[in-house]
Amino acid sequence: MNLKELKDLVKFLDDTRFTEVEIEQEGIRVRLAQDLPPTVVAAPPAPMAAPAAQAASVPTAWAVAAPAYDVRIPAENNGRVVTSPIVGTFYRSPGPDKPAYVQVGDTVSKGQVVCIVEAMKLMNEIESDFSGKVAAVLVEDGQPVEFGQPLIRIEP
Amino acid sequence: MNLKELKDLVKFLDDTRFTEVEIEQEGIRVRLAQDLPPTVVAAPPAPMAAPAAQAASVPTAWAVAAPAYDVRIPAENNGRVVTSPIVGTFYRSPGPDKPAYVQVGDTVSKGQVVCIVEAMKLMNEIESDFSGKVAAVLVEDGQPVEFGQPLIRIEP
Amino acid sequence: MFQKILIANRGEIAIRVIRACKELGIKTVAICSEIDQDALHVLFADERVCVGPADNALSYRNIPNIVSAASVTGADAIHPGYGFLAENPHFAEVVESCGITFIGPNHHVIAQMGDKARAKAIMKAAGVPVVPGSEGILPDDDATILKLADQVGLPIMVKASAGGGGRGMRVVTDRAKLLDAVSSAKKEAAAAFGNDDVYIERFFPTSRHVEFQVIADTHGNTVHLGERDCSVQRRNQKLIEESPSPAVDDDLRRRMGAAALAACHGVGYTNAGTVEFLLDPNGDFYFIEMNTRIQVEHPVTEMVTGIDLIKEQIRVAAGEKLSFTQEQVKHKGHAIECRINAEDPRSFLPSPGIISWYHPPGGPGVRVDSAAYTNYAVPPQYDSMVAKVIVHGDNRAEAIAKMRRALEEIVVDGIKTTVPLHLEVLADEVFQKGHYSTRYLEEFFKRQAEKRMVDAAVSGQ
Amino acid sequence: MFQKILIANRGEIAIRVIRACKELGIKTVAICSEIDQDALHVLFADERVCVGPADNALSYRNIPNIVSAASVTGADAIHPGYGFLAENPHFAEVVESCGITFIGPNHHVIAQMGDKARAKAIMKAAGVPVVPGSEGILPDDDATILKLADQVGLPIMVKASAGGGGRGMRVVTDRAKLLDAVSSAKKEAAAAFGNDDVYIERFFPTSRHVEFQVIADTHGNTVHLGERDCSVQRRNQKLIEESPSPAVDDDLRRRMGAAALAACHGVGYTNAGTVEFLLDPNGDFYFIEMNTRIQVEHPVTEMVTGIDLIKEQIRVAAGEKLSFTQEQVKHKGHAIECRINAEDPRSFLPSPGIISWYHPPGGPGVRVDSAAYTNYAVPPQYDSMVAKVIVHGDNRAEAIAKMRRALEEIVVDGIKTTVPLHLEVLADEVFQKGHYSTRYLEEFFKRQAEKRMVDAAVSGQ
Repeated sequence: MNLKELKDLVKFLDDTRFTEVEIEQEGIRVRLAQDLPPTVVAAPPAPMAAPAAQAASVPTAWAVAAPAYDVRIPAENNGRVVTSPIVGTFYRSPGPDKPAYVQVGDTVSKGQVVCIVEAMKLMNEIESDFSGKVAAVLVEDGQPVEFGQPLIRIEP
Repeated sequence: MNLKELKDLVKFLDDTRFTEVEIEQEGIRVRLAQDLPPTVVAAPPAPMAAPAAQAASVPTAWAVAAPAYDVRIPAENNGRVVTSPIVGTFYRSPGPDKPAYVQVGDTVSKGQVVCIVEAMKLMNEIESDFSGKVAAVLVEDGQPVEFGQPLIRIEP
Repeated sequence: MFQKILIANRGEIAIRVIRACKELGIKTVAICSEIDQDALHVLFADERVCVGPADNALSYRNIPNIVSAASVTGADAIHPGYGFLAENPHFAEVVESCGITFIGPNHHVIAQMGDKARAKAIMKAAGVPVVPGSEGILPDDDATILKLADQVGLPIMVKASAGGGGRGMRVVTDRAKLLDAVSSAKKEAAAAFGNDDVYIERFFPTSRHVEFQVIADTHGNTVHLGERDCSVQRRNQKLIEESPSPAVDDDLRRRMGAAALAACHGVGYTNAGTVEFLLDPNGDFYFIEMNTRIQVEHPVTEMVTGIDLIKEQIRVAAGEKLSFTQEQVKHKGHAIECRINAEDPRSFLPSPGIISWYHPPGGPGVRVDSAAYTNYAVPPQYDSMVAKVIVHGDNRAEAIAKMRRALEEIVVDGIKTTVPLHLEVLADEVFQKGHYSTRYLEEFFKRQAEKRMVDAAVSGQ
Repeated sequence: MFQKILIANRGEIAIRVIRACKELGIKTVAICSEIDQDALHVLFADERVCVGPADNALSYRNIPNIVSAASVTGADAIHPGYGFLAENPHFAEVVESCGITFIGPNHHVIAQMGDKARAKAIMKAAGVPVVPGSEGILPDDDATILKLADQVGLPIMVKASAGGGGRGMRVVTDRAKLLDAVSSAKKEAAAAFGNDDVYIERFFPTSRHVEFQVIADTHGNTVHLGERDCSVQRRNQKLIEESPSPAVDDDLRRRMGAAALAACHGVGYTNAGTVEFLLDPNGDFYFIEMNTRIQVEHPVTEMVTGIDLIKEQIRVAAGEKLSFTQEQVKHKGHAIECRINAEDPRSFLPSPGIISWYHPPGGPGVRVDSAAYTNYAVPPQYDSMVAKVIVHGDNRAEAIAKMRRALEEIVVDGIKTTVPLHLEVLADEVFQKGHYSTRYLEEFFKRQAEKRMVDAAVSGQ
């Protein structure tokens, strides 16, 4: 057993709960012992939230070049927001001289078409996933939208 | 197992939780023991002390290439250690057949020559900055020393 | 020239294209999946469009969303990078049909080269040597099979037509065992793919993978930029690439280069591509396949020729003539690329996670193409490559020395990478001598395991 | 060849030398001050020796400790880098007297070129054009002064012999005002330096700083590697360097190169060095001084010639012949270097501190020489340069575009740097046209201030 192997062994054992190890082999005897702390039962989970948050940030020099489409809203509100399932152009009405599908204050039911996203010449009708009242239209008529972009906010 | 390997092993074990190690091989028996601070059972895990400490250090890939002369001791002990004011070769005595300036246990007074550091063929006598008893000679005779390297420890 | 290019990719190749566009004064649109919003290609682009969730089938391979993203951002060209949709003829066709330029060859060419049997037939017709084989599936007639086998010559590989992943494959070194091998391969193929068609090809146990970089404009000019040796592979995944190949001399380069150009002419190729050859120890070479896109290892060619392949791709896609002739392509020195993957260097298990400290190597002759940064979370969903380190030296020995010092400098803390494996290979005498085939890595691991056993035995004495 | 080299320096140049040594298989010894123990050059070297406290006079300029460090570590050569002891003839002499090779010219040559008056005389004798002047201090005789002035030609600069920092200096554009200027300069010089000796030289208000890289072996071979234009300076501190110079054509390059070689021969030069010229708008050039060491901006020459100057320095110091002839030096493309300093980009006040996030740019044609890393604390005691970004393009326009995208990528968070200033200069039309003198930066700031005033006035309407 050479030094490297010995270290490997120690490292390996260090992660186990063994407190004493003895090895005897062809002229070499190795004994290892450790005092392990009693297992803490009631210990709270390690508070890893802070580093995770920090890890998500980027250097200021890059953060300046913010993407054009960064209009995401906090996740907790997603449940009441109709988002775009595709990339395309947002329209509030089925045609230029047609009335908008919905206005702020309108009551909508789940499955009702609330807007259109045009992609590759196809008009895709977007249905509301929720029933409720239209609280806000988050994109201007004729603007491009990306996947997952919030379009319309519905209040219960 | 030579001295370098042994030091390596000690350093390595110091970072593990093993409190006792015994190695016996071809006429050499090594036993290492350390008292680890008793683990505090009820205390919650230290919240993020580790990453802060990690941030001040250098990446592991570089830290492996440790400098040859890394024998520094904690700053709080510096007050009682005679350090080398120059770069050169450490000698305990003024000449090969001469007795050492000091031995462990000797009493020295401030200003007394305790060793020599040879640099560019010049023998530079190193005086103690403290009065007290020689507790340890930290460098082997004939070894190179760098600026600020601890040479001799003096106890009051 | 284009005003705005959408890059239908992620990672280092998206960044590579963005860099070229920035230097050409072209605006860029990045696409991303929902989990890639902090990816470096997104941060470096002028605009970004999220095209789907993490699953690449729904995002980076989502043709309608990607084409729509190009439309709504007003991009006039799409660069596909490599992987994902780069060799999808349908994608290229849809892009062109929307009036957007696809930066790559015509979709017919992509389709032809994507069908391996058709590609082989086209190459044979163009006079390019192909791996000898049965040219089609084997009949049910034993006598004909043996006759075909005699034409192909031993050793022979029996392959399932619908095959993949080694199933339905048999290596035959003894003529007497051929018919048994064929029937067992057919059984395995039927079970695995529901199709028992098999064909035979000559098997080359110790060949090299040598590929030629080509580029052609739409004015009839086609040029090759010399070869890359990509024999250091693990299960067909290239790990180290270099140019020139230690096995190719000027005469062989001239002959292989001529074959690569013949391949391009045979299929009416435009834009950048790679003609892959199998090079046997006798110096005979055979067409394997053509990659109709830019490749991961294109930087080694850029380093030895001084030509920016991405910019040239963009220029010829815009209708410009090639900016150089075959005679103007000059090779200088030696370049090596090491792929740094987020993998355990022993088990090759993926090691995604947060890179807690990233520090690329620097100094003269070192190039790093990477999408990594400190605190970047390598997602488990995509390719494990986190960086390409490319070096250029006056000769192969200097390039190896430079790569070793570069990989001693690199820091990718927090995840496991293939850096330690690269350092071991670069220190290996067999690699240093350049005497390797595509089986090199397998043999290297065997030698290492033996060495460890000997070391253990010696230290145990 | 040497077995072990001690690098008597810190920062990026120490790392540059360590990289060259690693690639040549030479062991390295780093020196450091007490505050530099976590500096990158220390981490990258094989051994390190602390040579003194933070104060560089007691550490990086501590000749006995540095030579002793070489002795105790068994180094057989010392590379001085630039700055610190690089041009200290006494250091070179002590090193050689200890049987250690000094990687640089002979200490006599260093001493001769360090004495500006003596250097000028040697150059004149060697047939190298020097700035016309009084060749020595002015006499007390008005008629002789006027006669000398007529020989030199207007405009004239009166300079204190013991001078520095602009004191005892006067620019004279009108012959009638010369004698007054001389007497007031003498008074100022006497007050400032206790020595009223003054001399006169032709004054060039809008000249360029163009320097030639030279290298000579100990076998009589001397070669120049073309020029670098270093006119973009702030108070004699170079900020941007490029090669070739926008103001030098082939004919001028041939003539200036010949002068640079004559300068080397005149002084018996060996190893790498730089001959600095003042180039006036008429295309006349004059020797300013010779730097007897490697320079900060050497990478731009390496990028256009493909020659590794540090390795070549080491080889010729070891007694080898130059690995190339004058004819073999080929220039390709265009290279630019930007010095990234830890300084406020407006006030130029130093900005030491911890770099909380470091990310160098990458991709093709980009080289970074730096000692910075994430969490590195830039000490206030030393030079403020934290990185050199060097790019290579096919031509000047491509090189500028590449530098702009590289500097958009670089991250040096936590301290202020000159990156924003570089980006403004690179976007400036005057710089882009290459029409600049050593007064460029001063004029640039003036133009910027004016522009801000106009903008303010317009927006205030």
